[in-house]
Amino acid sequence: MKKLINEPGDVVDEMLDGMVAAYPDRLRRLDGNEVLVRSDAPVAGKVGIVSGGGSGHEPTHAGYIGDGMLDGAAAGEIFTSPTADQLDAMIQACDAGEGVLCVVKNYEGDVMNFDTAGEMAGMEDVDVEQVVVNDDVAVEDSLYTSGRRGVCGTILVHKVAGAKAAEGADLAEVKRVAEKVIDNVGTMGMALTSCVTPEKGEPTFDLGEDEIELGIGIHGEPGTERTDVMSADEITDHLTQNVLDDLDLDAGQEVVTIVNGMGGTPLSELFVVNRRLQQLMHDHGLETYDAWVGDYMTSLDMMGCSITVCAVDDELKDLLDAPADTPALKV
Amino acid sequence: MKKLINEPGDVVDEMLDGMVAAYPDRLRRLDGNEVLVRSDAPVAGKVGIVSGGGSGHEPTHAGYIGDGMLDGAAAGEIFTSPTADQLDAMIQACDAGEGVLCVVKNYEGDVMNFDTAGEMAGMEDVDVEQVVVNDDVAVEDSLYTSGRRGVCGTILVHKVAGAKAAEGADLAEVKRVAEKVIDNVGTMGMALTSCVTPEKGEPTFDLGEDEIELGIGIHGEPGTERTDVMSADEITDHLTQNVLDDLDLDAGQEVVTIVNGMGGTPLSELFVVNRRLQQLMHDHGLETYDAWVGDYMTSLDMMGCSITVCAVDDELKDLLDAPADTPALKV
Amino acid sequence: MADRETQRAAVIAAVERVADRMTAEKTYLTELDSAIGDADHGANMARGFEAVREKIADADADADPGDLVKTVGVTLISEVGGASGPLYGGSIMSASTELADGITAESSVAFAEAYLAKVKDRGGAELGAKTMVDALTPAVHTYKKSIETDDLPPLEALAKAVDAAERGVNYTVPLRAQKGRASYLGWRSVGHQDPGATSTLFIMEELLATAEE
Amino acid sequence: MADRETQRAAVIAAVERVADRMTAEKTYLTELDSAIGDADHGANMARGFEAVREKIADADADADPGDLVKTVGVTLISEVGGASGPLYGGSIMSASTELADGITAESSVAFAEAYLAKVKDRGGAELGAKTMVDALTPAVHTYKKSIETDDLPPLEALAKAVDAAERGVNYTVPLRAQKGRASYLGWRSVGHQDPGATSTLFIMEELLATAEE
Ligand SMILES: Nc1ncnc2c1ncn2[C@@H]1O[C@H](COP(=O)(O)OP(=O)(O)O)[C@@H](O)[C@H]1O
Ligand SMILES: Nc1ncnc2c1ncn2[C@@H]1O[C@H](COP(=O)(O)OP(=O)(O)O)[C@@H](O)[C@H]1O
Ligand SMILES: [Mg+2]
Ligand SMILES: [Mg+2]
Ligand SMILES: [Mg+2]
Ligand SMILES: [Mg+2]
Repeated sequence: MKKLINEPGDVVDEMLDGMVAAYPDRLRRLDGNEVLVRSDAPVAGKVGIVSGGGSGHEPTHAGYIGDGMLDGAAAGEIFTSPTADQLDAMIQACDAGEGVLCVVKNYEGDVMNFDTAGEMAGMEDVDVEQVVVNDDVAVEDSLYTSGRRGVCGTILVHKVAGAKAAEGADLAEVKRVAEKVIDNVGTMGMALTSCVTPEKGEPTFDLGEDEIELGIGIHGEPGTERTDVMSADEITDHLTQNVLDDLDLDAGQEVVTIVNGMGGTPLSELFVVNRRLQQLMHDHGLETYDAWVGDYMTSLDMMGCSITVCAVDDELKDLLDAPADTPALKV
Repeated sequence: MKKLINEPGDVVDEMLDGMVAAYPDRLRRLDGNEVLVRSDAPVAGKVGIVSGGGSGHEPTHAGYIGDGMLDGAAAGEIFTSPTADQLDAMIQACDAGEGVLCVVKNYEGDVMNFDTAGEMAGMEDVDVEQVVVNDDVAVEDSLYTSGRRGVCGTILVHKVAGAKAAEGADLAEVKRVAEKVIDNVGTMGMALTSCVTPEKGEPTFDLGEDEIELGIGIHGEPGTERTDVMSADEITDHLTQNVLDDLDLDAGQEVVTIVNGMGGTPLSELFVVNRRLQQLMHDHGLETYDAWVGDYMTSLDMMGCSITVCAVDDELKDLLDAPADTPALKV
Repeated sequence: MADRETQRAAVIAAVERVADRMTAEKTYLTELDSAIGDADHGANMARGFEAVREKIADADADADPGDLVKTVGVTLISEVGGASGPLYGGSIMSASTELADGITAESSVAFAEAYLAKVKDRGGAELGAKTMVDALTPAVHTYKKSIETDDLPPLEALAKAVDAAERGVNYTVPLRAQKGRASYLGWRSVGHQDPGATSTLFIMEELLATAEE
Repeated sequence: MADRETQRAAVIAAVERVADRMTAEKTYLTELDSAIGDADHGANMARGFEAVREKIADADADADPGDLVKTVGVTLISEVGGASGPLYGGSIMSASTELADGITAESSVAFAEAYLAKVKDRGGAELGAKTMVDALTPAVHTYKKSIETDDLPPLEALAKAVDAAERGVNYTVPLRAQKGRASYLGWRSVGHQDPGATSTLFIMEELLATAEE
């Protein structure tokens, strides 16, 4: 393994310091915590929006801190959700008295730690609400699984909730629009290669030169299915079909799409995927209102992509178009 | 080799279509050419700023098309500069009568093709000027080499020239500020891994598990030196020292820095590098006016980074801070 | 059972042993987590127990044995994260109240039961979901029965519990996961051993070794 | 030399041969360019001459041989890009004027000299800079001397020129590059064969084979 790191155990700490060094006017690190918040947090009169989870998904989460999106982001160890006390510190630092919405991705670790943190902050009289994003259509959602994962659709939840909060809406309203996104978004991902975590230093799973994984999450976990290599168009067809089957949209529906890179994929390839994705949207009679292409929610150096489709109405369109000023996303 | 592509020979064509599909309101493809221009090109009353070169550096070049930066970008085959007739078509499409500045990176292919294109457009009465960016301090600049390469510093030239043109300055003024950046910027890069071009399908150079390349360019060419693996801090020290030796700045000088990813590097690692870089700026008595971290000028899927330092005065600071609205950079 | 000082020393010795073991098994646990998870269980457990080792070394000399156990839980909560942090840490913390009056055969049964209940409550996993619950449940059942029904001495009861946990670990191999990250793999999780069940067994083995000393 | 139709046929046959050869050597040329460049010379040359093959097949039946050669140059300019596009294409285009009155022994010498001059002018490389100039120069010198001084028949002169080009290619190996991407490597470029010199040799070999037919 070769990486641009010093000690594997120091990556998260040094990354956070490096982020603050890049955006000293925007970001502040909570003393003794692996938590970044807006430098002006808590913002008076505004509901706080916080997120967090394991590291290794950059620019998620802290890259989305700023006007119109997040107030704080907690960074766990690589692929390990942050501890409840860190989350609690973040929630308290982002509460200006209007309450805090926690955007949680549906992983047991994240959910359990956010639950505990919510209880802890609640004891300090912070009004805490939680939404759980579970947009990964690759995972069967049943009583007998831990449910669908939260993946790239989370970015849209951050954007919409952040915009609503910036308007001055109250916690219940902010939560309502966040849930509207969650109800209307689906994602599926694939990997050409495994990622390599700094601690393990080797690929999490072995893939042959002729194999790819479909239905991966964002933690380097193997996918739901291993198949032979396919062309970009075939992969796009497969992912998109699964997402559309799940969403079951009417013709004429407006959508926002995301082609998300897993970290090690050249941007040129993501555009090759987007080309096909937009042909498919057209063939299905869907209207692309906006098409995002880039690295939004990554898995370290994994090569691969995910495709997200979110049905949008006028309210969501307005909130997605509302200004945002963060290191990773500016609208 | 596994890539998200269809046929290796179709990557550039499909990538360009995929970009237009992502930004239909912003970008337009010139008929029958591998050239993207602003959808409203030529912009009346404004000097046109164009760039171009081989593909494989995304978001360079077309990602920087938009208000305050480029009017057009020509995409050659992967790592192969565009042909003169494509460059000519681009120059003509971006000329509103105020002339066009070509931002060329110092490679013989780019320079020769832009020269020819400039002559061709000149015959159609377009006022064409050229600046040649050569910020790569790893290459000795002498009569006996083809001179220093143009690498990531080019982005700053795009930004500054684009901002000046947006102000309504004339061609000579726009060229002057572009050259001011060129005179004040230095870059050096390194690779942990080689990139894999779609055509070749294998690493351009072989690097052992314990080796890295220093002084690489952005075309997957081997570097000037191969060494044992080093830590992120050691690599940062080495690259920065070479750049600073070249620039020879006075204490107190304000600078803009870039930690640029080569395409396959996780963003987390770039922030680890930025942490050290900002310590070094501080140790050298330099004042970081702005620190950029991200993938600006890549080499496909190569893992590695480059470090750019540019000395800035009030004029350059204003131009860097001026608004820009492009897919890859918004200010 | 033993006096307060012996109990304190036993907790400290157990912590040392478990920390050593987790650090030694870091690669192996991560290997198991690579196959059906996200390759961090070894790092999580080692980081957690190394922190516990330090915290306990600094602990107040007149802290009760039960307080020490609580410190173990609290430290794991704030150092581990992930799913295993709240499951191990939260459950140890909450079950530690059963040891308020010292560590006896009875109170250790109560602790074990409370711990199991908390893990199941937090994580929502039933038996056979291919989680740490599969190792923990037979171990706790066996321990309780050995002490309360068979009147075995704690050391023997613990040895039997370890044996039961080991069966539980093996039992996870052929199951399809229903909870945790492994559940995302669907049928592909079958044939792999659960990391959390395995680390549960390792901890119990070290408790037994401590008791034997 | 031969009549206009034979000349036309010869140009077309040469284009076919060169295109076949470039496509066959694509991997090899790219291999050479990987070592000291950016791994695209094979793709560039193959793409370029495949385009030339098509263009020439579509060419006007009454185009002069010299026009056909010009078409080769123009097509390379607009299809190859990189450094080799303007160097090969631009120089062929500009030198093609020497063939306006047909392809004769004399006009072929004039073409060769004009072509070499243009390559050197465009690229600014002197002898020994480890570029195509190193293969081209001895080949053109030898060809000119063989025809003008030794009065050899063009076929023999061409054979000697190919031989000279081959020495030039071998000569590039031990040199340090001063132009082209290989110059970025500094001393590390020593010991590698220049791709452009090599493709120059291949083209000449195919011209010779065409002439022999
Ligand atoms: N809902 C749950 N109930 C019980 N145990 C669980 C649950 N989810 C996960 N586990 C246990 O946690 C282990 C994984 O821990 P770890 O890898 O440290 O956390 P994460 O899954 O967050 O990466 C699994 O092997 C399993 O035994
Ligand atoms: N300045 C120059 N003068 C003469 N030949 C050159 C010059 N620069 C490059 N070449 C030739 O071009 C070859 C490389 O061509 P190619 O790989 O197609 O273009 P690029 O270098 O743009 O990738 C080199 O091997 C060399 O022979
Ligand atoms: Mg984890
Ligand atoms: Mg090239
Ligand atoms: Mg895990
Ligand atoms: Mg080349």
